[in-house]
Amino acid sequence: MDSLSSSEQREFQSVLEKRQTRDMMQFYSNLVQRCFDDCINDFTSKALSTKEETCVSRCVDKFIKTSDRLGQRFAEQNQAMMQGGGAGGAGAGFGGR
Amino acid sequence: MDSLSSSEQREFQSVLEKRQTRDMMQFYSNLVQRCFDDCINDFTSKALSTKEETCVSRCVDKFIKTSDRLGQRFAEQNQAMMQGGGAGGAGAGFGGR
Amino acid sequence: MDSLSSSEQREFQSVLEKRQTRDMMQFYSNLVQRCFDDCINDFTSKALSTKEETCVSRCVDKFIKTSDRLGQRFAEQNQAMMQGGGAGGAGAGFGGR
Amino acid sequence: MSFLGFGKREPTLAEKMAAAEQELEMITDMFNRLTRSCHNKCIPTDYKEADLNKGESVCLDRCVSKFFDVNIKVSEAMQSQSQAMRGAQGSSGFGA
Amino acid sequence: MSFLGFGKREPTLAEKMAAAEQELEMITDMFNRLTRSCHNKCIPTDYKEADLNKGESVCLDRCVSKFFDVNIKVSEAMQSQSQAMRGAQGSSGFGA
Amino acid sequence: MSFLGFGKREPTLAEKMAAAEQELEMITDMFNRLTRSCHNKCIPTDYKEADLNKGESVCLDRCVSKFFDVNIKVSEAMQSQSQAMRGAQGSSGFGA
Repeated sequence: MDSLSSSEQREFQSVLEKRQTRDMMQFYSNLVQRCFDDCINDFTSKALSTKEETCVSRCVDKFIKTSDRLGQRFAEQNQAMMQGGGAGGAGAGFGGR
Repeated sequence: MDSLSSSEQREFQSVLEKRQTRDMMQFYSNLVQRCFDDCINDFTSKALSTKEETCVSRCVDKFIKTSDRLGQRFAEQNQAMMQGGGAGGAGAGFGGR
Repeated sequence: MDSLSSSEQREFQSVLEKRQTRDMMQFYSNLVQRCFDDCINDFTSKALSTKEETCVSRCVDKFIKTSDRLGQRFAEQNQAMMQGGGAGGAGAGFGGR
Repeated sequence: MSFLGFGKREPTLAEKMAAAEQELEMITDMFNRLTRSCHNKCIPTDYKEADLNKGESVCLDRCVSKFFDVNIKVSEAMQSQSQAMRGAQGSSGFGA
Repeated sequence: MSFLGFGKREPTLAEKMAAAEQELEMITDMFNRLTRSCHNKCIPTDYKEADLNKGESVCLDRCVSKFFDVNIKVSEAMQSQSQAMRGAQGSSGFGA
Repeated sequence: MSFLGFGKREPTLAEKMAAAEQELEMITDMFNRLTRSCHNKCIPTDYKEADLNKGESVCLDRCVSKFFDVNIKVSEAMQSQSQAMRGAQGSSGFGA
């Protein structure tokens, strides 16, 4: 990526920003669905019970911590593969030129 | 969206139409997969039995009615959130400028 | 597609190639996830056991053979529908002009 | 895409390619869903062997056949409801 | 997109449309997830009848209501953590 | 994209960016799948507490490690079959 001109870098930066926004939205949607599916199973009322609110609150915290930890380990593993001169990162064996 | 010129509105309309087509295709595919997964579990023959045909027929009707009802409630809830001056619609807290 | 100029064919070819690359990546990711989900359920160690390695190896072979067979049957069915003058291919009843 | 009027050719190509690409995406999506469903229904998860046995092979073939049958039935059902749905959606489109 | 400087108009439109399209994509995705979740929780898979009965209808309505409630709770929780996450991500962006 | 021959620069950039974006999409997809799988395997759904306990943390770490191991094994298996698949697909491409 070091051979890009300044205008090319600007456009690539814009692509990255769109992607980061999209990834955050997807993370958010995954979080909502996961906590809804795991915590909400009673439909005898239309408002959340205290028990459901507590469950969702814990679920959100745990999901974020889980994702952070997985992200750290994922980055470490990816880096180790790249440095090891093996098949490359998770996707480096496929794609690109 | 009110500050768009007529050519901009035309292009945005085109984007919307592509999206509506894509959404209808996704609805269709979801419907096929849902009714296939729920109704078809016997592979001792290669043609649908009468029982399977009836199940699929009911499944299609019920899925469409379910989706319609959910769509109505979703729109109502979205609207209420927007009018309430809270976090905005389902996605308004994220995205955009 | 026969009314495309040579430059149009070149661009469409490029779209197809991107799509084939994307489809192969998705196949690969589906394969990894399927075999991981089915074969890996013990986390008392961080390296794969012999039993897990054997399972993954068989899973990969079987998944590829399954996908090949399904692909052949899918193509046959699609072709039969198109020739039969019915609703057309799997998606021909919906979509473009 | 350009708004400065480079000619009629670009929109025509874009429309053709968009339609063809969308058709291809629909078929790819349908095949992926069929693969997931039939794999779930026909292939046990213990992987005692690397090859497809006779029972699994026949199950997969019939699964594809029935998936297409359901596809046709859904297609026919939606055709009959399609006008009503499009009418309902049409009135909520963005105005010009 | 063009790099040859056809004017300010194109980037402005692209940004506006990208934001609107992304918002629409988020809402569509949320509705699809809600549909899948509520269908799973409220509709049995035996399909004894083609219509929604009273119990299923009420369940679906409450399901939507609770889905939005969870949405709000998640939104609030992420707002309070959002600065830290963006700070952590910001330092790993591509350099100029 | 323009067909009127604005020069070599645009296709080169498009190709570079497409490759980089595709790589990024692959890695993002892989991380999302890993997250879903490891969450399913390591985190119970009753949420008795908001923090990760020791057992869950260790399970998640090992899950990532094994996911990468499976990734490598699949990669190696596909490398050995890759030529045959590309040969089979090549003959069904659209003609020039």
